Amino acid sequence: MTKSERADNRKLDEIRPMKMKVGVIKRADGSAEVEFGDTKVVAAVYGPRQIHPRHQERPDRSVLRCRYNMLPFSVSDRKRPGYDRRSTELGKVITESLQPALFLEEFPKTAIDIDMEITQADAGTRAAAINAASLALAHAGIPMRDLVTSVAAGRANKKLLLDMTKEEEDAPDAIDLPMAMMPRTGKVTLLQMDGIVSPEDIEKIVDLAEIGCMKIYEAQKKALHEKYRS
Amino acid sequence: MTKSERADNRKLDEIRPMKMKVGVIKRADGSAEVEFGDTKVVAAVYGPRQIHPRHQERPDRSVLRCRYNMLPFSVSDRKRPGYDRRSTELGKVITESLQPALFLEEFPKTAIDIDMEITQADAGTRAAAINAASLALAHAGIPMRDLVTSVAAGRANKKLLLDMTKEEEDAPDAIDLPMAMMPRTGKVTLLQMDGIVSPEDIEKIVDLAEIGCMKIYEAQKKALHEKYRS
Amino acid sequence: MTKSERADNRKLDEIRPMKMKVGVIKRADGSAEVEFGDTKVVAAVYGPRQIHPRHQERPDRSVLRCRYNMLPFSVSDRKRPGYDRRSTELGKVITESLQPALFLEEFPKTAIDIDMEITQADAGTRAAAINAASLALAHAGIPMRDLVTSVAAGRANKKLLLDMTKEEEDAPDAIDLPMAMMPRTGKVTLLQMDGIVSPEDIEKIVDLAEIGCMKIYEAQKKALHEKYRS
Amino acid sequence: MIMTLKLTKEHILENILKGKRLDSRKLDEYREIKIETGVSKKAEGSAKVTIGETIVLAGVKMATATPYPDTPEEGVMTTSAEYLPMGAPEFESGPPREDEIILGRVVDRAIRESKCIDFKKLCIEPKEKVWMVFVDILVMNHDGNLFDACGLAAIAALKDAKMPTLTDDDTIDHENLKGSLPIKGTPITIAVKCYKGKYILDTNADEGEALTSQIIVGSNDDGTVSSLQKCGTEGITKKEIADMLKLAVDTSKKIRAKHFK
Amino acid sequence: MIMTLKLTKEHILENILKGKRLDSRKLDEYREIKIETGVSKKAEGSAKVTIGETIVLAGVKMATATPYPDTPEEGVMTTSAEYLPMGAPEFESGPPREDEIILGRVVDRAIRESKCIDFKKLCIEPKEKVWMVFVDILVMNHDGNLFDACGLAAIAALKDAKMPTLTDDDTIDHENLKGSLPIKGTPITIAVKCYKGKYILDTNADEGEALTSQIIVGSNDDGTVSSLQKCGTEGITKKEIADMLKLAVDTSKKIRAKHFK
Amino acid sequence: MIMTLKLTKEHILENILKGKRLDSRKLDEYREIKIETGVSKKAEGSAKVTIGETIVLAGVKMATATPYPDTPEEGVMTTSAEYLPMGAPEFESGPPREDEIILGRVVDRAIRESKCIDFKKLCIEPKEKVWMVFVDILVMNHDGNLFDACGLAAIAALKDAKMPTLTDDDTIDHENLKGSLPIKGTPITIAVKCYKGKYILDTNADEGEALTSQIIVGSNDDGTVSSLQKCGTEGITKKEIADMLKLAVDTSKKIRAKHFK
Repeated sequence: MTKSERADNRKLDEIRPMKMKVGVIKRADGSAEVEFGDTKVVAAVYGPRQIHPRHQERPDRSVLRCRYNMLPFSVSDRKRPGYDRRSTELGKVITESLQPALFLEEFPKTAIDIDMEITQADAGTRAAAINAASLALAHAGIPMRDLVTSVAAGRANKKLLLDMTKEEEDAPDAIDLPMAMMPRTGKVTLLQMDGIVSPEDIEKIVDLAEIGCMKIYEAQKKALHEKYRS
Repeated sequence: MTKSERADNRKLDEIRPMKMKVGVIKRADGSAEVEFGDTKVVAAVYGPRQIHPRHQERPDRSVLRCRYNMLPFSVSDRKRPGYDRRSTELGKVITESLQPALFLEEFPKTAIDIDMEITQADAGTRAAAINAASLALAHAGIPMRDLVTSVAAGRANKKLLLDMTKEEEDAPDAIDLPMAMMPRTGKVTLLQMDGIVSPEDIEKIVDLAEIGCMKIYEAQKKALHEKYRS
Repeated sequence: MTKSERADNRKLDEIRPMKMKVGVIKRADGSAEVEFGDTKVVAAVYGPRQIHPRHQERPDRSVLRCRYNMLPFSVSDRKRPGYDRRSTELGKVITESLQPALFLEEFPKTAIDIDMEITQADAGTRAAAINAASLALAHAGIPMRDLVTSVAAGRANKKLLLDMTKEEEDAPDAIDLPMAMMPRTGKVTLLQMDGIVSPEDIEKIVDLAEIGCMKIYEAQKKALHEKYRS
Repeated sequence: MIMTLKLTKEHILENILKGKRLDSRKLDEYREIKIETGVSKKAEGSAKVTIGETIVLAGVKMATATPYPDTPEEGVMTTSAEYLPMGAPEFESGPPREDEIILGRVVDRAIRESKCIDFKKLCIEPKEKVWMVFVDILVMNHDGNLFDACGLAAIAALKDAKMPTLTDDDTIDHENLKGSLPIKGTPITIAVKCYKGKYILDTNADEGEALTSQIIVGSNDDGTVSSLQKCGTEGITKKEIADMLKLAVDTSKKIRAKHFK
Repeated sequence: MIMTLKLTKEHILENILKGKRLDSRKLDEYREIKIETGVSKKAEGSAKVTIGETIVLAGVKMATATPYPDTPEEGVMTTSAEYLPMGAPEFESGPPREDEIILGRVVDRAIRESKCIDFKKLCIEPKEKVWMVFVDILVMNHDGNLFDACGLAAIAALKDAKMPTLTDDDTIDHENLKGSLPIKGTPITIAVKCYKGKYILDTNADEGEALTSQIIVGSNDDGTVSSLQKCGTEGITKKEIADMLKLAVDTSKKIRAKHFK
Repeated sequence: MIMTLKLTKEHILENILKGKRLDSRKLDEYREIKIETGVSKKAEGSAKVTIGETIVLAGVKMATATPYPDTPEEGVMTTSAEYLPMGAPEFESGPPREDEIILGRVVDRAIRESKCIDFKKLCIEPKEKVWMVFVDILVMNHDGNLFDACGLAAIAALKDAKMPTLTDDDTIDHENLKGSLPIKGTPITIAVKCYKGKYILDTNADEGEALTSQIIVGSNDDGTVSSLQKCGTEGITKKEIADMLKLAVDTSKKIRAKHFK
């Protein structure tokens, strides 16, 4: 088997075809749509703005609130609308992945709200959501230390792979490691993993994910330039 | 078939036997019980009064809040207590049907609450509820431009009918058009319809409903006089 | 049959083996663990403390709030977490059983919160919970008129019994009467009963429960002394 | 109707110590009780109970259900009480409040524990299908003594109820009713309030605010008691318990004799 | 987009009386309507509708279910509309609000009452198993006229939908699709607003705040009407009803001709 | 126990930079760990874990359920963690909070992904009926390091559990237990906190407030890792990840050797 032998003919370290578009939701302060293969997400930012309910207000900083939501028809078996434990968890880890890039202390007593809607789900939805949210924050003009960029890497059928598809995730030996980072400093802001693997292989997969993040970083910057050129 | 041939021997433009009684709930500021055939409803008004939760308060007017609720045993298959989408919708359209008759701007920062409880349901519950609510508002001494009066008209078995029964509503060609109006000005304040019909027939059915409203208006005024005579 | 003939060889007026331990939850202001046979409960007190939500605040007294909760694995068929009607009722009657012993008017605008968790359930859980709560209140240093002490008495297989087991409660003629009292004044603060019985027998069962309460009172005082001796 | 002033409360209590009530009733005297049955045609059984200005509606509906595994040959009953928002200015719609839950559960136990319903006769097919009896009680106007009113409405509605039938394809025919529910006897719930050695029956809304200590007793035709519940934040003595029990049982007999022949 | 000043509202209304709109449209003139189908691969059918800056997504998913006892040989449909938090600063996630419920129910009735779906053909086995059609409509950007946008998105998604198949062991195969849903005709929902004798179509968000009285009309290919709903807190006359009905039916014909050949 | 002053936080952090802790432990030193099993007789399996003053209870209950369509021959497990109101002054009962959900899900994944449970052996009848394993974890006293405590309690309760049996008429007999759950190996969850190049294990409640950045590692008997989760609002470097992974795996080995022979 050659390196290029994945079901969709990608190389092992190749990301699915990406599309990124900034400024898709007019009412929002910032927004972006991101596609990775068959995964699609729209993210929109409101804020910094007054916070409701008021008891969530913090005197010394803005509160970042992220909603991750799958549309009912974004998956094969309809997803009942409303929060579930998975989306609550993802909202929290995505918040923590973006927060290191923001200067929340500059906007005390406010909220920054990010709504991420998965319109089509085929693996890698949390990474796509983070990339879209990061673009939406930049589009909203909210000051950032760096863009946050995210991708999953992992293993399937004994090969280490970047940006796995749903099919690859279903391999018997699959491991899936979604990661987010701020490319300028190399700081990792999201790291999760499922599946049995040696600590050494984790390091290799983290390296692979870092390569992916760098490519996505370029695509994000390009999408922002396109927005502002036009 | 002659005009009078309905299953219950009514004429096409005849309303089911009505009963209206004002002042049935002592704790309330105003109340009324209304029956149309086998449909029975009790309505009671509290207000203008302080509003809870406070964030619903409006600085320039009173907030009218209507609850439409079917008792669990008012229908053949027990209705689970609690709100459902239908009762939420009806609460809203009934609010909108009564509001044009009120001077809400005269009672800023207050609520006017109307509770309508269907104790027995056999078609025409929303019309009966509006008629009862209107009487309860008058009984509470809340100033009104006019009583609001309501009835459903429609079609069954190719005939245009006033105040249909559940049986008539189940005809294969049935259409049902509940309407409310303020008789003095002829302004329609509620209009809904289900079922396939030509625009021309809609106009005829609206005319029929208007005739019904006028009859009900007389009955409402009589019920109020009886209350205040006694 | 002799008096000692119960399935577990207890006498009719004998309480199951008791264990009481004060000070088991370090973060709480007061706590206790109580066992009656196979029934186990942990109670912990927080307060008097600021009350949330604030609208529950009373200007002239503290608000006593009791939560009675069975852990999911405390019963044979797993209990779904979350409130149900039974636990809501028990929270209320336990609150009313403890309140007469407290000087709530001395702590205006505060809450005293008691959390009772049933870790193993085999009849008599509400009595065990009251005994534990009472110890936890004393341990928290909250002033009390008296300890509240509780036990169930009842009837099974034509015999009047103290502190019935689950098995005894399932007898066809079973009646179960949980009671709580303040032993110093003899005032009864909780009284419930299920099962068909004559008023005369109720009086006998109440007498039996009173005997039980006196024994438990001694055990409670001993547990408190042990805590403070050590 | 409800005077919220503290004065009212003190006034009520002072009078009770003298054996008097503001509406000039005796301490153990009821307001007029009216029980109407068959008040809702869609219900299998229904009753409207008024005690003074208090109005309560109860309705019985039946459905089929799977029996509980531990009683595979018995039907089931569920009773609940709800305060309608119209019933008093302080009622608001929302999730069931503690008071409503206790009201429903006390009435439920009085009926259930009296064993007046033969649940075995509500079995359709063992382990598979039994009748489920829903008793819904609604407080339409609250002027006190809800325990008595709801208890009376529940048992009156159950006694009024007719059994629906099953069609050939096992759906329920609520129009075609046949025979009564299998009920024997008339359990009755009586709330007795106490205040410094005085026992008071049928308190109105103002009195109910002033007097919170009470026991609620469910008792039967033969004078036995089948449920008991103390409510309120004050302790009571054993003597008071015995006195109140007796008063409740005697009162239930009078009401039973007058309203359920 | 939304100017909340009172001035804006008055300015809008003054202009409408002169037959003018702030964006220089005629009173009955629509912004550009775009309908894209097949926008979500995982859905059985999907559509994205934009009217000006308003963006709405609808998706159809199918599942199997037990039929209702009174229609044992018919499939079922359920339609709901939701405001996504991204759609406007004032939207927040949480339990469905009145406006969302009414939006979903009005669109549902326009489709259901037109009888365009042959629910008999959605029966798999009488009494046992039928297809359940979920139509989920999401408001992604709210710049007014949600009734028209959601109605168009729902019917476009339904017409786009393909039937999933059942595997041998009765699970649903969402990959292996076969044939369209049994739909005939194209019911279309049009909201007509009125203000002092003027009738206005396709209001944007600012206009929608200023103009609340409206009727929403669901009408069909043959010019019949199958649903009607008045919204708003002002009364309207019979003549206005007739005029608005006619305007809605005519408008639906134009839209149908242009967007659903 | 929790000193909320900012001073405390700064004091803790300053000491950690010097390799010291306020309770004079080393940075990688644990408080005493105690694991008791069989603590609740009604549970199929149970464990109480104390780490210093932190107390956590876990219980295993089993029920029968229909398998998921995509794994028709496998049993299912569901794990959840809850903060009891008694556990800390800031805990309040109510809907599950983010922290509880993440706690439950991280522990669940550490066990599930290690594949230590042979879910195939929990099948009763393919497609029809399988065993469902509920693992409920309750925080009774919170003095930090809940991830380690809950992970230990969950796996200890699972290893303590006995299988209930099915009676002839297919109800579950919770008294008549037979054999252990099909579990191989002992996955262990370790949280490693980091602060400016220092790695800290087993933080107490005060330390946990001061130190939020951490990774939680689930690892197995053979030194492999099966779950990983970063928490906290600061970024970490690749080198830190590698160091913390190694520390977690080594620590899990020591705990496994000492407490699970």
